Amino acid sequence: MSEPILPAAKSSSQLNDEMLSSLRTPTWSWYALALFLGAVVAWGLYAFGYMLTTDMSCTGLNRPVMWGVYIVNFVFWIGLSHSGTMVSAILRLSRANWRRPILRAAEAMTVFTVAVGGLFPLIHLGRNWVFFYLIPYPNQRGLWPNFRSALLWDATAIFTYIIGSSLFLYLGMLPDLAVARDRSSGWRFKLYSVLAMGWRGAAREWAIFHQASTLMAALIIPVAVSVHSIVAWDFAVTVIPGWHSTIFPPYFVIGAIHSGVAAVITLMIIIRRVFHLEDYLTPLHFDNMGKLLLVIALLWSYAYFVEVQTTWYAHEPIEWEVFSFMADKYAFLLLFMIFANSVLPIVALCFKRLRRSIAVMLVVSVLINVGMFIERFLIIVPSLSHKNMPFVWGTYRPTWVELSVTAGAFAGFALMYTLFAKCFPMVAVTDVRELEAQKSVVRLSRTRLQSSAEKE
Amino acid sequence: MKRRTFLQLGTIIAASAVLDGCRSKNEQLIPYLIPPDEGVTPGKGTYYASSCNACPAGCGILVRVSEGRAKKIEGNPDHPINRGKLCARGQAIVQELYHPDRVPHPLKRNGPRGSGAFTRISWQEGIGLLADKLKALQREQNTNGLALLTPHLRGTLAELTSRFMRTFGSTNHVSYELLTPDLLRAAARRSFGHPSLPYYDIAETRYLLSFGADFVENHLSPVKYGSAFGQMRQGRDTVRGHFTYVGGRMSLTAASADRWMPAKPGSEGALALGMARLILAESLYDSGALAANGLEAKKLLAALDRYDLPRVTQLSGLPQGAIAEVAREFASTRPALALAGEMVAFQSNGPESVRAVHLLNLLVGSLNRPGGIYPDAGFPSGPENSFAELLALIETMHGGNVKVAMIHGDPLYSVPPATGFHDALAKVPFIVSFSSLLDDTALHADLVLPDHAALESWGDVIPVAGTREPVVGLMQPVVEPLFDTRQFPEVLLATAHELGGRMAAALPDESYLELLKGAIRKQAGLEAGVDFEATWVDLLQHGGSFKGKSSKLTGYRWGSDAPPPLPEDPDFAGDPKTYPFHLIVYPSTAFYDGRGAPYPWLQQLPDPMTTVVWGSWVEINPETAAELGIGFGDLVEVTSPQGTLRLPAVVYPGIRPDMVAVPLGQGHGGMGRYAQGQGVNPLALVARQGTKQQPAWNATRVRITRISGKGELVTAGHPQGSLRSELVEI
Amino acid sequence: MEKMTSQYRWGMVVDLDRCTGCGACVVACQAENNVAICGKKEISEGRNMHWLRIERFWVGKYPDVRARFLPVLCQHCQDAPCEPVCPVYASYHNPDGLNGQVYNRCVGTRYCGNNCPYAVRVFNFYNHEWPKPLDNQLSPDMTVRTRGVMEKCTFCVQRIRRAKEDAKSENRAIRDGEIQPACAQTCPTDALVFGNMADPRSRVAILSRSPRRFRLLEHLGTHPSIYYLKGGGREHV
Amino acid sequence: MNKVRLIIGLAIVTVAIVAASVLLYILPLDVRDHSPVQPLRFSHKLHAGDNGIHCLFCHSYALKSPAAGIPSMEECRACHLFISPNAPEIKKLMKYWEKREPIPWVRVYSLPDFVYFPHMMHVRAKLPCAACHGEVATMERITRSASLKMGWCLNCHQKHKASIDCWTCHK
Amino acid sequence: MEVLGIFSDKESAGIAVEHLIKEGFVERQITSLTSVAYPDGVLVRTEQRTWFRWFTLACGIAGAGAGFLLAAGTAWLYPVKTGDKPIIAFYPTGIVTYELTMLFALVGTIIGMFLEMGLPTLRKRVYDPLIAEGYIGISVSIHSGGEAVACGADVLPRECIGAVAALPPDEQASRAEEIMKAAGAVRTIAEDRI
Repeated sequence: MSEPILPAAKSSSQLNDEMLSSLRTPTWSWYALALFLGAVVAWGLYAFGYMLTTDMSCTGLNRPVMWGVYIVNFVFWIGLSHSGTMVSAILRLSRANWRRPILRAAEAMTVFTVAVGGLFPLIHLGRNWVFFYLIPYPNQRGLWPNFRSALLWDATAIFTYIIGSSLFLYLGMLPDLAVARDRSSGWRFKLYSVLAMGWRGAAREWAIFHQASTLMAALIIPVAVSVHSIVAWDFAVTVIPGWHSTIFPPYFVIGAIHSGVAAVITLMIIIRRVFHLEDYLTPLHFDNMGKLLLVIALLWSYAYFVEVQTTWYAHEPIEWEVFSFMADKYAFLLLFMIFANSVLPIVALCFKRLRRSIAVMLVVSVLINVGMFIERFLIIVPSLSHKNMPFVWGTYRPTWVELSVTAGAFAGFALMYTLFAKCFPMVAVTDVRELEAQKSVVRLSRTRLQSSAEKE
Repeated sequence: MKRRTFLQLGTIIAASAVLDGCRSKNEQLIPYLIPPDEGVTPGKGTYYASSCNACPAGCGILVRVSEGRAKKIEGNPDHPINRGKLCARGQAIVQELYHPDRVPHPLKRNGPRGSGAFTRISWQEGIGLLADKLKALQREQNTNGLALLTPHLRGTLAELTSRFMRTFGSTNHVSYELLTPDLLRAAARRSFGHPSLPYYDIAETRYLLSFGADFVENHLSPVKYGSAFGQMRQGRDTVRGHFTYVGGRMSLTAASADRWMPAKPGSEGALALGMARLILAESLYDSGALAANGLEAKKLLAALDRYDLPRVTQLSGLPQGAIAEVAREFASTRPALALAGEMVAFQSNGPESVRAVHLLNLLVGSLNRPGGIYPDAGFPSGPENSFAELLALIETMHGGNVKVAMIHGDPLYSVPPATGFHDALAKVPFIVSFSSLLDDTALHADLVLPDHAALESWGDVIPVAGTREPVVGLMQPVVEPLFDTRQFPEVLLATAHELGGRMAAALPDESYLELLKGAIRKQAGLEAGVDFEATWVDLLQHGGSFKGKSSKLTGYRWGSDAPPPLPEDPDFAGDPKTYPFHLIVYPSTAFYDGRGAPYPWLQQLPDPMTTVVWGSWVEINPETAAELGIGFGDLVEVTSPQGTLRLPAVVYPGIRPDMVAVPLGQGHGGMGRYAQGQGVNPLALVARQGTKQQPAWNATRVRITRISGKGELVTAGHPQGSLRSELVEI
Repeated sequence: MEKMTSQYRWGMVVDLDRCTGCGACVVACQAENNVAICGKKEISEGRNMHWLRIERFWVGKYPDVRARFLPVLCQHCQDAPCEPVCPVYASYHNPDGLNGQVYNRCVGTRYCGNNCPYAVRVFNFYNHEWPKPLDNQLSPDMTVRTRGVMEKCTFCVQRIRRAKEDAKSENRAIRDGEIQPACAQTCPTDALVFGNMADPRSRVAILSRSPRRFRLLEHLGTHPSIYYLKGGGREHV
Repeated sequence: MNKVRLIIGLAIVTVAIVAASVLLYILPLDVRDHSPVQPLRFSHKLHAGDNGIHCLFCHSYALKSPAAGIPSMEECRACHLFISPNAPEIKKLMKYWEKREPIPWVRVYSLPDFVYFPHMMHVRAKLPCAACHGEVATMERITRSASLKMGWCLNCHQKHKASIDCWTCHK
Repeated sequence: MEVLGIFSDKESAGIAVEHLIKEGFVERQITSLTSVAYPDGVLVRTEQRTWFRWFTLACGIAGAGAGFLLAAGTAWLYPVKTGDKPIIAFYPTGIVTYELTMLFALVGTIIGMFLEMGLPTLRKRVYDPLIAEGYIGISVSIHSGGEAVACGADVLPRECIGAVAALPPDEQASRAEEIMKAAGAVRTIAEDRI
């Protein structure tokens, strides 16, 4: 690799300064942003509260379309969560050094998207106030939840995933927290001291830390795959035409990574801009992420083709009915989705120049996420609208309540992310600096050196 | 009366909607003051037999009563009409009892008519007010200034009202119903010499040919005939009865037919005669039957000469082959049965067309034999020209000669405006309504003396038809009256007592129950010494007396002086060029003639054919609709020479392209929150066609124009999905 | 693994040749089961609460057009898609072969409603109220469902329960025809027949062996307890 | 110092977790009064205990109806016209009667609307009344002795091999 | 007792380590405190073998048990009559077992890691915030003293305590400080002086 991953010749403390710039005292624009996001979240909460206190008639749901935007959101957010931890874990395991500045953004995104996504099944409940019926715990009813239900698989998987990815995020952040601790005072010092657990960076600690990181990365990948497979099973194990399909789990996993990687790129661009990390997030990173995205876009297109082609070719009456209904009523959305998820990324990302253009990457990655949101909508709504009994077909149109909650979710995610960025190192400081350290090798008589730095 | 007391006082289980198990307060536990009667166990339902008066069919019902509340109405298995079955309307009358907009006490008008501004008065005041008006009439020697307008009453109520009017000295007593079977009676009198309605032995027939008789929905006794239809189809091991329906609109009944023949409106009689001619010409007739009725095939054939196949084909607009095929099938399948219903009767040539169907039955020997038709024993002596009486009354009212109108029912809704009834009634200075809901008539009344709901009432219900033995169903109150209402006959008795003199003497009974018991006792013809109370309790338990002396009518016989039926060409109101479509107004399955409209269960019940809920609509053939650029649910304007209405369109594959249909029953100006403002009343379109005796409600022509994209049409079924039966493989 | 030990397996036969589509069963069901009254708006939004509906299909074109009626209620599938998807056992299979629905347990995921191919499960999107004194008609045998709860046909389980109690106190089995759900009880044409499928001599069992029989969406393998008998036209004679 | 803080912190966390678990366990909360004060000081101890009146004498519908029923006012009065008519509580009873007002007893055992509990089936199964209602004969004022939670019902049903099909009790 | 020397560059830190070893301190006593990871042996050499992965495995197995009990055990203990459907479902049990296995393993990894690191400690240990700025700390943990053992060929390195260990702890500490200062330490911190 000829191109430098890191800017040359910066002292450690300069690196620290720049990479921990997000931790500085907030400016008024940060407060304005936080306030705005907070307001949107409050509006979303109001909408949810309205639904909670009146009834579900304020949504657009009906029979037969009993699942709507809430579940679209659920699948979308859980999908987003994938890239984060999973991409980071894969890159960690493959020791791709360019990964280093990206990791934190991706891992943090995972945690917050899972948190947001995990809320949606609860928001979606008809009787949210008895949500505790879903929790397996000893109770006076003498009745436990039904583990046959894919929703409980979801619950366990998401619980596992949210714990796992939080730990993964925390684990990666541990040395950074120690750095942050050493550079701070007051409440921040106390917070980081507690979180850093007394980390000193002793050689033995580092050794264990590296092993643990690798192990966690290896463990979290199958969890991530299982999470989105299970989300896919919510649909695939039903008898609903358009849902009942074996391709769904891998297709969902690919789709999830697709949207996740795109989201990471979007976030990278934003972070780069906001925290002035142009030196750390270079076109090289976007180039590499672009290649990754290209591969995933190809995979996604393949999976989508397989999914549609089997329906199309077999021409099973009700399946065909659902498909033709979707292609008719939602023709624009369908075309837009195919363009945004497949055509545009495949065409654009083939070119190195475009991959290295931040603007192009922003457009591509944002459109992919719009497209993926639409894709979830097109999976859920048309299938339900035209189910097996034609006499009770229906349509669905989300109402202000559902849209407000969705907006609240987006704002909530952004708000959490913003707060996180203000409180915790957004770039993996030590991880980046490690490159530096590994390159400079001290040759002393007593050491036999293995030069791990050049494994890139 | 112990039971009544406890009903009022006690309840143990509150069937209230409880949010969750999480409640912060202990409930109360209210004991009875007096223990309930023997046989009543708190916490368990009790069944009381009564009778349904939601339509003239008069089915027997069982009401499940729990903790003093009527919960559910079921058919009475002992009742010979419905044998435990019940239609949608009958089950909904529990909502009459508990309707949230019932008139809870007598009302006196204190605003302009129709404004709905009333003040509460007491019963004493109310009856006093009525009696004062009547006394004034008596003083002015103008007893004919009193008019009484009721639905068709039978049994003690009919007797009571006519005695009341007779004694008072008024001849203006009209009983009117829109869907009256008068014409069937009139036709029967002309053909057979006596006006008894037909009893169809549908259950045993093998070929059923209905000319516009919608016996599944509303023709005479729908539950009875519906049940018989089921029996005809699959009730016998080896025989499945065949059913052909003739009529321009595919009604619910027609939907069950094996063959639907969409004949032009008004041509059904000619079609029947065409078939008759073919049967005669091909000697497929039952010669024995012909002989027994004193008819000669040759003469008859000559009389029907005009109805040759090509002409009938042209008149009816049906394929020639189909007509011949049906005629041959009908004649060669025995027993076969032909019915004529309201769709045929309410044409300008109605009575003769009905007679043409009589002739068909005669030709195949279906008179008085299993699988054929018999004279009905239900109510042999019904009115035959109530419409003429109504017209006479309208004229009298127009002349300003009616000072007091006592009205039971809702004629302002159910009399077509074309008769001039609305204007005439406006000229009556004092209108008394007995409605238990503020319907159109009650809203225009000066005094509302609310009647009990059916489940609070005593009464005898004599089915209009559907039985070969006389049947008297009994109504008994199954719950305590909910409000300060009084039963209509009680009010008449009270008024008579208030009037005193002759009236009081002619109507001596203290209560209607007493009168009813007296009448039943007379009917039962008990020997002296037999305890009537025990019989009475027994009758109440069973829901009535079902084993009366059988009718004196032996059977139908073609009258020796009866001419062969010769229906004229139908006559329609409106020029075919300006008004290109025939309008059919048909009683809706759920509301009958509008009586069912206040009950939300029926409003919510999707119309079986269109699946429309909560509203009315106009049915248009898909081809016609396409020509006019009308889509499903579009708002269209229907204009007849009589009036204009705006309605959402239903594209209806089962209707002739030159026909449109609007259901009856909606468009009430009042009748409580569920009926008010739902849909329109198509009677506003109907022109006065036909004769004084024979109204022709289906002889109006209309034109259709599209107004805007979307009307307020709500269907339970998906319009496109309803065409995709292949997806469910049925 | 506990096996079904009940001697009953409730089932129904719907004779489409008898069914005239009159709608009496729909009202009977609504009256018996405290089914909510739905206004025009609710139904226009696709939120009708009827547990039993009569589907009407148009086949063909004028004048050779035919209307077919199909009463659709919960099919009480033996392999019901609604059951395994419920996370809280609100939807479950009863030893008598019924698809149970326990309203107060329901949290309202609406998963069962989605997964029911017959779309017979209805959800309380609204908090239904019965204006006084209409609430007097509410049957004490059935709870009044609150908002956010899925509900559906139970084969009038309250009647089954009552019959079982009677039979138990008389120490006998339930007789054929002793139980009738409200819809079957009221059906004027006797198109609906209810009974014990496990008893080969019961009326339903005999009818369910008719050559005209079929089951709705049979290819999905849900094994419904409701058999339909073909009808509704010359081609099915 | 640090250790003390740590221990206190851990203790608080533990208590919070335990409290949350307990709260969760008893959800939905039952805050009804187990032994409410009744409008009349009716003593079951006196009637059922000292005088040995059988439960079914007063709660006569328990044999044939889902509801056990409580005696009507007339029935109370009929006895007490002769038995200690001058006791102050009986006088209160008579006052209610004269006003034709039922006594507003406070319900101690109440089941939610969605539960079907047939008394007659339990009586027929030879279950003693005390199994659910406790030793009523020793109670001056009725105290609820059962939790009436589903787990409690289920336990008993399982023990007695009664049906545990949900639809046996849920409606 | 621990002595920490802070070095601005790795060369002098490396020299310090070398001199310390020469002086008789053993590698087991010396560790580096750095804010980035240096390859093992660049500054000091540590024990590379860890046991926490076995802990992970154990937790995973426990998780599998817990998952199975959760899915199958609760269904068995709290049965719901489900017609003739089996009480325990095959696939769901597998899925839940899998998820809980992974959950326990993930949590176990973190816990095991901290356990093995000996973190968090309740004791305050010598440290300098400069380390975060890229300075390198060389920490020597001082033996309680008095039992010097020659590190012969047959003595395992981790059992070996250098000659310096025979000195009293204070002296060992000041010796180490001197060496580090001599090697170019910016400053040295001894534990008892904090």
